[in-house]
Amino acid sequence: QQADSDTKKIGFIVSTLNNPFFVDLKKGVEDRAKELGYDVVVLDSQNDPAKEVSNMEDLTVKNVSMVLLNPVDSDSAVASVMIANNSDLPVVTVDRAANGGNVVSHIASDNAVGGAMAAEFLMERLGGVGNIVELEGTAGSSAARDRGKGFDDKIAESNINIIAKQSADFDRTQGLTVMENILQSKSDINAVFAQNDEMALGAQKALEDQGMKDVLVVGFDATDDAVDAVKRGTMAATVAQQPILIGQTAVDAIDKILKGEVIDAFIPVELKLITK
Amino acid sequence: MDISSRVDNSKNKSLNMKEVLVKYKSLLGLVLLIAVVSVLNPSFLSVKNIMNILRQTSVNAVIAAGMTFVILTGGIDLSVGSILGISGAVCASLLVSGQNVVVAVIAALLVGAAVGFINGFVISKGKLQPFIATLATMTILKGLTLVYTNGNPITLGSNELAMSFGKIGGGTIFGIPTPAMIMMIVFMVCYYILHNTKMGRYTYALGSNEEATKLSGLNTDKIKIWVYTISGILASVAGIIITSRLYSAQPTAGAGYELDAIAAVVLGGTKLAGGKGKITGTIIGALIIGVLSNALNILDVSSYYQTMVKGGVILLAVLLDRKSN
Amino acid sequence: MDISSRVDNSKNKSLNMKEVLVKYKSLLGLVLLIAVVSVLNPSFLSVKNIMNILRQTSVNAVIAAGMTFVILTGGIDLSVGSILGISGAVCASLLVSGQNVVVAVIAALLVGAAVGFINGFVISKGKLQPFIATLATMTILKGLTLVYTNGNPITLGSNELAMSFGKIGGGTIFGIPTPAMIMMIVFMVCYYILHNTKMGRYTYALGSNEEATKLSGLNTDKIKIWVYTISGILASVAGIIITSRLYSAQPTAGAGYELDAIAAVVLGGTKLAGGKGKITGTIIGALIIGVLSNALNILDVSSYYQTMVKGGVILLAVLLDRKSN
Amino acid sequence: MKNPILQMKDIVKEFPGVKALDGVNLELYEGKVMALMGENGAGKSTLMKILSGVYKKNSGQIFYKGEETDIKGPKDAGEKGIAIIHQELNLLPDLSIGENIFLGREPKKGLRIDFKQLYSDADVLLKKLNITTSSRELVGNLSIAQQQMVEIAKALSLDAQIIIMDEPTDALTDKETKSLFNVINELKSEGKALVYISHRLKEIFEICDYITVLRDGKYVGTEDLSNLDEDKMIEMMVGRKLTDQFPRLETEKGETILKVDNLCNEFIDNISFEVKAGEILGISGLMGAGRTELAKTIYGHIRKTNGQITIKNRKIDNKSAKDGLKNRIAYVSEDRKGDGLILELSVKENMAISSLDRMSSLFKIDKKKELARVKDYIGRMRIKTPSENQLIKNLSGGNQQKIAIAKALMTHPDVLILDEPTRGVDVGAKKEIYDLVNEFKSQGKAVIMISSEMPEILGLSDRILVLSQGRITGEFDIESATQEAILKCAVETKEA
Ligand SMILES: Nc1ncnc2c1ncn2[C@@H]1O[C@H](COP(=O)(O)OP(=O)(O)OP(=O)(O)O)[C@@H](O)[C@H]1O
Ligand SMILES: Nc1ncnc2c1ncn2[C@@H]1O[C@H](COP(=O)(O)OP(=O)(O)OP(=O)(O)O)[C@@H](O)[C@H]1O
Ligand SMILES: [Mg+2]
Ligand SMILES: [Mg+2]
Repeated sequence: QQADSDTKKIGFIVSTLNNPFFVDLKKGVEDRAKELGYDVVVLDSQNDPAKEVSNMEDLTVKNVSMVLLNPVDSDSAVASVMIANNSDLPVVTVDRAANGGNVVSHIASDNAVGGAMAAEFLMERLGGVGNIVELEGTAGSSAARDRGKGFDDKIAESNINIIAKQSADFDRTQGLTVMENILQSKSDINAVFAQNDEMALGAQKALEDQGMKDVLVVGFDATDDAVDAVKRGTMAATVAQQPILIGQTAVDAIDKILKGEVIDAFIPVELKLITK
Repeated sequence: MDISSRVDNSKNKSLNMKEVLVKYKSLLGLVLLIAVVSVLNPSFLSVKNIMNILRQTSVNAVIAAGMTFVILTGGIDLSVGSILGISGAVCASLLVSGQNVVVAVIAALLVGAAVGFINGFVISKGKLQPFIATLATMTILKGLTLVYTNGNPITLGSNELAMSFGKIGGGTIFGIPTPAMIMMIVFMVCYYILHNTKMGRYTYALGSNEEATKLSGLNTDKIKIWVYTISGILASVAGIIITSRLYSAQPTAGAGYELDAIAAVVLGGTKLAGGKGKITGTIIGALIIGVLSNALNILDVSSYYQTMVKGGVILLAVLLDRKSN
Repeated sequence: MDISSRVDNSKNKSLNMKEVLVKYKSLLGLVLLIAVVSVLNPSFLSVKNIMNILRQTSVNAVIAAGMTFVILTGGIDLSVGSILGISGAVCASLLVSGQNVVVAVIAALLVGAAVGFINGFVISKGKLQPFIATLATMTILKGLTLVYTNGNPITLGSNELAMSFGKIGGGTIFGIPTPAMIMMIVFMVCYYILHNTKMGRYTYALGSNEEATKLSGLNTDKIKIWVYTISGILASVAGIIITSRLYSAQPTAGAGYELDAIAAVVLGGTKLAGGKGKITGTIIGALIIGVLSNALNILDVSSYYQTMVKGGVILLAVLLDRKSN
Repeated sequence: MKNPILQMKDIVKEFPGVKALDGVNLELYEGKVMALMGENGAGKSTLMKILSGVYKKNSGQIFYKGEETDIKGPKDAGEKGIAIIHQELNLLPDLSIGENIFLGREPKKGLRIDFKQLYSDADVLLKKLNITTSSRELVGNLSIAQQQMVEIAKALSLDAQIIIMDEPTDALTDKETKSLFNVINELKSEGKALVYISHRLKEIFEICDYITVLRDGKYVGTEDLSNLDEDKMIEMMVGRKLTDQFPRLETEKGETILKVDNLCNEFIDNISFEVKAGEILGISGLMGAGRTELAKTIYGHIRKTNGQITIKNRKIDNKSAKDGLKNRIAYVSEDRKGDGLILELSVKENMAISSLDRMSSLFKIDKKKELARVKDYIGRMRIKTPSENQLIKNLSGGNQQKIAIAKALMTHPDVLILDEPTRGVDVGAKKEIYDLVNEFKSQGKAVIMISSEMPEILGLSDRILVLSQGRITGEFDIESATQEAILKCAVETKEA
C-alpha cells in the first residue's frame, strides 16, 4: 500500500456529509486535490465531536502528510487539534475554527458575518421596519448559534421585530411544518430568515400554500435548489458561503504549506449574497 | 355451572369497562390537550389549523399504522424512517427522469415492500431479534440513500409533472387535505384487516403466543414477513407524501421518525410485548403528538423547552394510561 | 438413578458446548474482523492503533455495561445518551465555576444516578413500559441540557484544572489510555456484581420470569430501580470521559449513543427479552463496533459506504450468533 | 383385535445429547382408548409430538390405515385427522375462545372471517363439554381449568380420527373430568382412536382399554387393562414395586401456629381457620373456588382487604411475598412453569433465591455456604440432577416440583403452603414428595395442602377444609371425611 509514497495524502475530517453544503465542501477539496496530485482520505464525524476525535486518532496511524479539519464544534475541536499536534501532524481548519491548539491556517467565511449580511439585506428591503420570523437550525449546533447571533445582533440595530423564533432542525420538512404552525398565530409577517436553505425552502412552501407570496424569504448556503428559487423569485436571497471555493482554497493553502511556503493564519473566503 | 357463569359475567363486565376506559383515556388525553391549547390560543381551533394538524399528522400516522401491525406481533421496526427516505428518493429520481406519476409511486411502494419483506424474511428465517435486525437495515438503508442521492436533495422542479405529483401531499379532496384523506383510508383498511381477516387475527395470535400459534399449524414466518411488508409499504406511502409535499426528496429524510411512530403506537395503548392493542388507539396517539408539535409552535414555546414539554407530555400520557396494563 | 444421570450428563455436555460456542461466536466474529483488517492494512495492528481502538471503544463499552444490566431484566434504556449529555454539562460547568475535579465528577455521577433512579422509579412504580418511559426521559433531558447550557458548549479552557481533568479522557496509566483502564475496571466490577452478589442474581431472575421472582419473595421494584440507576451512573461515567476528552461539554452530546450501546449488548449475545446474557459478551460486542469504525477509517472506505458496511457487519454478526437462540 | 388404524414402529428420537425415544412401538385401534404410561421424562410427550408433527423422528416408521406415512408438521397432522391436546396449554390469551378453537381454520365469507358462523360453531362445541361461557370471551380471562377445556374443544373441533390427550386432567377437578370422560366415551362410540396420558392411575382404569408403557425412552410393553391391577401397572412403569401410596403420618399436634380470622378480599369471603404444629390441613374445592387466592393472600402476594393473620400469637400484616417469607410462611405455587420456578436459571439458583439473604452480605454471596445447603437438599430430597448447575427446565416435572419445595423449605418456614404439590408428577416422585411433607410435619411445623386430587387430600390431611366461591363450606376431621361429603360441600353455592 505504501508503495506509492510519492503521492502525498491529505486527511480530511468533515463534520457531516448529510448536508449539501458539506457535500460541496468535500467536492471542492477532492477536485482541487486531484488537480494538484494529492490523495484525500475523507472521514465523516457525523456531527459528533467524539467521533471527530476518533477520526483524528485514526488519521494518526495512517501516513497522511496533513490534516484538513472541518470541526463539528470550535470548542471541542481543540481536543482533535491537540491529538494532531502530539503526532506532529500539521492541521488546517476549514469553515469552523478551533478555539485552541496549533493550527497552521484557517480557511472560512464567517457564519456570523453571513447572518449579518442577511440582516442587512432585509433591513434595506423592509426599510428598517417590519416583522420577521426566524427559523433556527438544530438547537445547540454551532452554525445555528453563529448565524443566529450575527443576524440578531444586526437586526437589533433596526426597528424590525423578530416576532417568532423556532427551531426547524435544518430540515426542509420541519421548515414547512414549523412555518405552517407559526402562520396560524402570526399573519403579519414581512420576512423569514432561515438559518439554512433547506428550512428556507420548506418555509417558502408553507407561505406559497397560504398565498403569502410577498413575504421575503432569505436562506443561507446557496444550495442549487435555493439558487433556483432565488432566480424564480420565490426566495428573496440566500447567503452564499461558496463551499466549493472554500474547499479549493483550503487545498491550495495545504499545497503551499507542503511546499514550505508561509501562509496567513486566516484566509477568508468571501461571502456572497445571492439575489435576483 | 352457575359458578363459572357468575365469574365470567362479572369478568366480562369489568373487561368492557376496562376497554372503554382505555379508549377513553387516550382520547381524554387528546381532548385535554386540545382544550388547554385552545384556551391559550384561540386560533388553534380554526378550521385552517385543524386541516394543518391533520396534514402534519398524516405522515407519522401512516407510518404508525404499519408499526401497529409489527408491534402487535411483538416486534419492532426501526427501519421505517430509512424506508421513507429511500422510497422518497426513488420516487423523486424517477419523476425527474421523466417517468409518470403512477410509475414513480408504484416503484416507491415496491421499494418499501421489498425492504419490509427483507426485514420480515431475516427476522423469521434468520431468527433475529427484530430490534437488531431492523436497526441493521436502518443503517444500511441510510447509507444506501446517501449513495443514491449523493448526499444532495433530488428536486422535482416546477414542471407540470411535478405539479400533478405535488397534489398528493399538498392538494385537497372535498376540502380535506389529501394526506389526511390517505391517512383515513389507510386506517380504515388497517382496521378492516386487523378485525375481519385471517391475517389480522393471526397478527394478534402471533403476538399473543408465538409457540401456540405455530402449534396451531399457522405459518408464523409468513405472518412476520407480512407485517414487516405492511410496515414497509406504509413507510413508503409516508415517503411519497413527504416528497410530494416538498417537491423534493431529502437524502436524510425520515431520520428519527421511527421513535415518533413507536411513541404514537404506545400512546394509543398498544403493548410493546405484542398481542394487545388497537389501531384506533394509534390514530389518537399520532394526533396527540401532532397536536403537541403544532401547539408548541403556535404558543411560541422556545425550542429548547419544546423538547422538554414534548417528553413531559408523553410521560404524562402513558402514566394516565398505565392502569390498563 | 442411572436413567436420569445418563440423560442429564449428556445434556450438560451439550449445554456447555453451546455456551462455549456462543462465547466463541462473538469472539470469532471479532477475531475474524481483526484478521481481515490487519491483512488489508498492517498499520491496523500497531500498538498506537490498538490503544486508539481501546480509547475509542471505552465510551460505548461503559454505557453498554450499564445497558447490559437493564437488558438482562428485560428492559431497555433509551435515555443513556441524554444522561451522558447532561452529566457532561454539569461536570464542565462546575469545573468552569472553579470547583475541583473530585466535586465535579461526583456531581456528574449523582446526576446520572438520579436520572437512572427516576427511570427505575417510574418504570416500576408507575408500571410503564421501559421503552416509552426512557424515551420520554431522553427527550426531557435533551431539552434540559439545551436549557442548562443555553445551547452553547461549555469550554474548560486550558488552565491547570482543565489539564488535570483532561487526564481522565486523554491520559494514560502504565501506557494504557485512562478511559480504557476505566472501561476495564467497570467491566470487572460489573462482572463481580452480576456473578457474586444478590443483586446480580436477582437481575437475571427478574429478566427470566418477573412473576416468579416476585413470588419468590423478592422486591422487583427495587431490582428495577437498581438496574436503571447503574445504567444512569455508567452513562455519566461515559459523559465524564467524553467531556474530559474534548475539554468541553457539548449541548447535544450523546445523541444516538443508545443505539450503539444496545447493539453492543446484543452483539455480545444478550437477549433483549431478558434473563440471558453475559457481560463478557458486551465487551466483545463493543469491541466489534469499535474495531469496525476504526477499520473503516483506516481502510479508506468512503463515508456513505461506511454506514452501509457497518449495518451489514452488524447483521452478519447477529446472524452468526443466531443459532444460540 | 382388528387391524390397528395407526402403528408406530421402532421410533427413535434424539435431542442434542439425549436419546428421548429408543425403539418405541405403539398401536391404536378404532373405538379404543390407549393409555400411554411412564414416569416423568419417559418420553410420552415426545412420542406424541412426533405423531402430531411437532418433532421429526430420527428413525422408525408410522403406518396410518395400513400405509406408511410421513407427518410433515402440525398442519399436516391436522389434515390427516390427528388432533392433540398438548401437555402445556397452547392458547392465545388475547383472542376469544371461538377464535382459539378455529385458529387457522376460520370459516370465510369473501375476504373476511365469518364470525357469526365461527361463534355459533364454537358454542355448540362448548355445550358438548358442559361449558356455559360464551365463546366470545377472551381466553386470557379464563382460569387454567377453563383454558384446558378450551384446548379440549379445539381438539374436538378438528373432527379427527385420532385424538391425543396429554395429561388433559392435570388442571381439572372432578367435575370437569367427568364432563371430559363423557365426551371420551362418546368419541369411542363414534369409532375414534384415542391416546390418553395421565399420572392419575384411577382415571386410567376408569376410561382406558389398554396401556402402552415407556421407561427411560424405551418400549416396555403393551397390556390389556383387564390383565392388570394398580400395583402391576406401577411395576411396569417404575420397574419395581411401590408400597403405600398415601402414607399418612400420625403426629402429636402442638400449639396453634397459624390463625386466620375473617380474611377478605375480592376473591375470598370471610375465611377463618387455624393450623396447629404437626398438622396438615387439606383444602379442597372446585376450580375457581379461590383456594390459590386464599393461599397467596396468606402469603402476602395478594393483598387482604380485611381480617387478621396471626402466627404463633403474633399478628402479622403481609404486604408482599417478601413479608410472607419474613414471617416464616412459604408458598409453593401450583404453576411451577408459570410462577413457581425460574426455568432459565439453574437448580442451585432456583433453590437459593428465596433465602439468599441468609447466605450473603451486601457485597458477596457466600457461595460455599450456598453450595453446601443446595447439595444438602439435593441429597435429602433425592433430586435427580447431574449437577446443581443444571438448568431447571431440563429436569423432569417431578424433580422440578421437588426443587420448588426445597426452595420453600430453605427459608425455614413455620407454615408451608403447598398448592397442588403433585400436579403432573409421576407415581414414584409423588411418593417421595409425600414423604418430604410428612417429614416437615413431624418437625412440628404446620402444612396447608391445596389439592384437587381427592385421594391425596384424603390420604395425607389431618383435617380438611372445603372452599366454594371463596367461602368455607365445610370442615372435616379425617375420620369423618368422605369423598361424597367433600364434593357436596364443594358444589354448595351462596344461594343454596
Ligand atoms: N425439546 C427438547 N430438547 C431436549 N430434550 C428434550 C426436549 N423435549 C423433551 N426432552 C427430553 O426428552 C425426555 C422425554 O421427555 P418427555 O417430555 O417426552 O417426557 P414425558 O414422558 O412426557 O414426561 P412427563 O410425564 O413429565 O410429561 C426427557 O428427558 C426430556 O428432558
Ligand atoms: N387474575 C385474575 N383476575 C381476576 N379474577 C381471577 C384471577 N385469577 C383468578 N380469578 C378468579 O378468582 C377465583 C379463584 O380462582 P382460582 O383459580 O385461583 O381458584 P382455585 O380454587 O385455586 O382453583 P384451581 O383449582 O383452578 O387452582 C375465581 O373466581 C377466578 O376466576
Ligand atoms: Mg409429558
Ligand atoms: Mg388453584
